Amino acid sequence: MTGLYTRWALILGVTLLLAILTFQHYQQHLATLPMGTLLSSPPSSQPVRIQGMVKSGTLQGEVEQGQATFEFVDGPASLVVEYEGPPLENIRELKTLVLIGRWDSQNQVFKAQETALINNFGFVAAAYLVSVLGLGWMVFAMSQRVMVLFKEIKESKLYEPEADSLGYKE
Amino acid sequence: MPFFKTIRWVVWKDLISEWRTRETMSSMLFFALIVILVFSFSFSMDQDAARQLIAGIIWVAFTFTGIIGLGKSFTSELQNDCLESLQMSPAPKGAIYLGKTAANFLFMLSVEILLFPLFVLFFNLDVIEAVGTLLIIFFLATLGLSAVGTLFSALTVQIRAREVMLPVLLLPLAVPVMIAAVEATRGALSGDPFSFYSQWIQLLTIFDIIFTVVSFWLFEFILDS
Amino acid sequence: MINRIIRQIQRYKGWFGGGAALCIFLGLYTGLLASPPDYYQGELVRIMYVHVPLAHTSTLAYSVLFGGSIWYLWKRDPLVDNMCQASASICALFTALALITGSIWAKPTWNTWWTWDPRLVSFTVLLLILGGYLMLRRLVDDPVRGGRYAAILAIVGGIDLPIIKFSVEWWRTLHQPMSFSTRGVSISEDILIPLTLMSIGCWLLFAYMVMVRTQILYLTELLHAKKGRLLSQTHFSQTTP
Amino acid sequence: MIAIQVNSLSKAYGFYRIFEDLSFDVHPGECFALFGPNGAGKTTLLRILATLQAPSHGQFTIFGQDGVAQKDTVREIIMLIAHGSHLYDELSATENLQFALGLRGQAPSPPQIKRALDRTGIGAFADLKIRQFSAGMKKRLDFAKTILAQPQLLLLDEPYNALDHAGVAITNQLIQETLDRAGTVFMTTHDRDKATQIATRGGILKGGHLHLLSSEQLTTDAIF
Repeated sequence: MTGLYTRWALILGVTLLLAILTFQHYQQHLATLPMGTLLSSPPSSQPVRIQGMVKSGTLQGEVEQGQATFEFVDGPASLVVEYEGPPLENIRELKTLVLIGRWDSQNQVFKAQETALINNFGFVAAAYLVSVLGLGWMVFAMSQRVMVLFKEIKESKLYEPEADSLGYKE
Repeated sequence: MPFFKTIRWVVWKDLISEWRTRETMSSMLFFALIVILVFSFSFSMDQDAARQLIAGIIWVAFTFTGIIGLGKSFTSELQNDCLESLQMSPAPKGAIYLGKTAANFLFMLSVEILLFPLFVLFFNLDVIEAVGTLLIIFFLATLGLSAVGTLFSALTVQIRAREVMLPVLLLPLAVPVMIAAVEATRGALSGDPFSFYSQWIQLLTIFDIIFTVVSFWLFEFILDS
Repeated sequence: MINRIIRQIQRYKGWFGGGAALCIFLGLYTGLLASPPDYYQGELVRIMYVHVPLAHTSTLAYSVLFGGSIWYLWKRDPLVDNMCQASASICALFTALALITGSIWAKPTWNTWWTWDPRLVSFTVLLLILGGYLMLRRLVDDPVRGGRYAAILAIVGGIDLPIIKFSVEWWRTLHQPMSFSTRGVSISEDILIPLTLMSIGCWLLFAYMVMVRTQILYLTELLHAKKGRLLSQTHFSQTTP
Repeated sequence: MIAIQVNSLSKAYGFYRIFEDLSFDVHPGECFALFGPNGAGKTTLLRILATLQAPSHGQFTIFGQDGVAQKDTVREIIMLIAHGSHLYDELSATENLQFALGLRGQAPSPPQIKRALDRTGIGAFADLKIRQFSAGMKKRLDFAKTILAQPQLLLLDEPYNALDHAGVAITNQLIQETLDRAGTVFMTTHDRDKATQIATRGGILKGGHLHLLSSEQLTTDAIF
C-alpha cells in the first residue's frame, strides 16, 4: 500500500516540478508585457516582448531586408518601433504581432530585433492538462484497484497463495 | 448439395412465415411511411432543396426500416427455442447465415421498392432515366446492410437490451454503405453521367463481398456452445 | 503459448511503467521547455507532442484488440479475452483524449472545433465501436459468450475501420478540395525529438496499462472464484443419497 | 460401440460449479433415466450431451465421436426433445416436419409424414398452424419428428411434462420402438413412476455427483 503512494507522490512531484518550470519559462520568455506598463515603468535594458498592431500608413523601410520603422499600437498606448533583424514577411500594416526588443527610453524608441507569432497559450495548457490528468487519473485508479483487490482476496478467508505473476506476490 | 438445400430451406421457411403474418413487412412499411411524412414536414422543401437532401432522406428511412426488419429476423427464432434447434442442427452454419441474409435482403429490398414511388410522389422527383441505376444501387446497398445486419441481429438476439444494441453496433459499421449509397443515389437522381458516381458502386460491391465473406465465417462462432 | 508469454511479460510490467514515466517526463520536458516553437504553428505545435502519440497509441491499442480477438476465437484462452477487454477500455480512453486534444488544436489553427476530416470521422467511429464493445460485454449474462460476441464485433470493426477512413476520404475530396493539411509541413529534428519520446512513452504506458488492467480483470475473476467456491461448497455438501 | 461415454465431465458457470467429475457409460439399446432435484444440473448435463453447451472439463463421446471436437458428426446422429418445442408458429405441422428434416438433409415423402403424424395421434391436424397447437400436441409433433429422423441417440428433457395419459403411453411406446431398433434414449425426469415403466437404467444427480442405479434399484423405493 505505502509503496503505491510513495511512487505516486514521486510522480506527482515530478509533474509539479515540470509544471512550475513551464510556468517560469512562460513568464520569462513567452509572456508579453502590456505596452502601458512598458511606457509608465520602463524596465532596465533587458529584452522584453510586447504585443500590438502595426498602425496603418506608418510602415517605412525595407521589410525584405529586415529594416523598418513603424508605429505600434496596443489599445490607447502607442510607440515608435525601429526593427532591425532577420527579414520577415510578418510585418505588414494592420498586422498584429509580438515584438522582442529593448526599450530605448532616451530616444523614446523601441528597438526590436525579432518578431513572434501571437499564441493563445490557453489551448496548449488545456491540451496538456486534459491528457496528463486523464492518463494519470486512469493509471492511478487502476493501480489502486489492484491494491484493493489484493487486499480483498487476502481478507476473504478462502485465500490461497497463487504462484504466478498475475496473482498475489510480495 | 446439403449446403444449398439448407439455404433454400431457411429462405423458404422465412418467406412462408412472413407471407402468413406479413408482420415484419407491414411494420417496416408503416414505419418508413411515418419517417417519410416526418421528413417532409420537418423540411418544407422546394425542388432544388429536395434534390440536395433527398438521397440522404431516402437512405436514413431505408436504414432505419431495415433495422426494424433485421431486429425481427432473429427474435422470431426465439419462439419455442428454435434458435437452439438451428444451433444443434447438423446443417452448415454458414448456409443458415446465407439463408437468413437472403431472406432479410428480400424483405428490405421489397420494402424499398414499394416505398420508392412514394418518395417520387411526395418530393416531386424526376427519375425516369435513373430507375435502372437506382435499382442497382438499392440492390448493392441493401445487400451490404443485410450482410452485416444479419450477423449483428444474431449477435444481439440473446443479450439484454437487444432493441437498442442492434442499431448501436450496426450503424457505426454501416458508415461506408451509407456514404456510398447516398452519394451514388444523389448522383443518379441529379442526372450525372454514370462515370461520376461509378466509384461508389464499386465501393458498395467491395464492401458487400468483404462483409459477406467475413460474416459467413464469423457466424459459426455466434451459434457456438 | 500466448498465455505463457502474457504471464512472463507481466512479471516485468514495473519496467514498462517506469520506462513510460521516464519517457513521458523527458518528452514533456523537451516538448514544453527545450524545443523551439514551430515556424508556422508557433507554440501550438506543442499540442502535437501529446496529440499525435495519443492517436498513434489508440491505433496500436485497436490492433492489439483485433489480433487478440482473432486469437481468442481460435484458441479460446480466457487470459487473451481479458487482455482484449483491457485494451478496449484503454483504447477508448486514448481515442477520446486524442479527439479532445485534436479539437483543442483545431480551434486556433482552423478556427473550428470540429471538421469532417477523414481522420476525425474514423476516430469518432472507432470511439463509437469501442463504446458498443464495452456495452456489449456488460449486457451478456454468460461471460464466455460475451467474450466471443465481443471478439466478433472487434474483428468486424477492425476490418471496417480502414474502409470507413477510405470512404470518408473519398467523400471529402469529392465535395471540396482538402483546404488544409492535417499535420505540420515538414518534420524537423526539433519536433522529432519530443514526438519520438512521447510516442515511445505512450506505447510503454499503453503496454503497462493493459497489463495492469488484465491483472485487475484476472484478480476480479479470482475473487469471484473464491466466492463461487464457497457457493459450490454449499451446493456440493447437499446430502447425498 | 458405447452409445454415450462420459469421462470425468465437469461444468461450471463462471466459477459456480454445477457438477464435477462425472463418468458413466450408456450402451446402445438402453434407456437411461436421469433423476435429481431442481437445480442439480440435469438439464445442463443433457444440453452438454446435445452439444448445446460446452463442458468446462472432461470429454464425452457419442457413438465414438468426440462431443466437442466432432460436434457436426454428433449432431447428425442425435436428436433432442426439450422444453421449447423447436417448432415455428406460422408453419403447419407438415411444413415444420419438412423444415426440420430438411436441415438434417432428409426429404420425407408426404405418405411418410402422414404416417408419422398418425402414429403420434395428430394426423388430423397436419395442416394446422402450430400457433393453434396445445403444448401436448407440440410434444407429439416433436415425437413425430424423431419417428422420421430415426436418430441413433434420442435425448429427452422432461418428456412427460404437458402430456395426458394417452400421451405418456405413446411416449413410452415410441421410446420402446427406438430401443427396439437399437437406438439409445437418455432422458431427464423427475416423474419416477412414468420413467421406471420404460427405463432400463438410471442415475440420480445430486450435490454435483451422479449415483448410478441398476434396473432393479430403479423399482425399489428406498433409494429415492
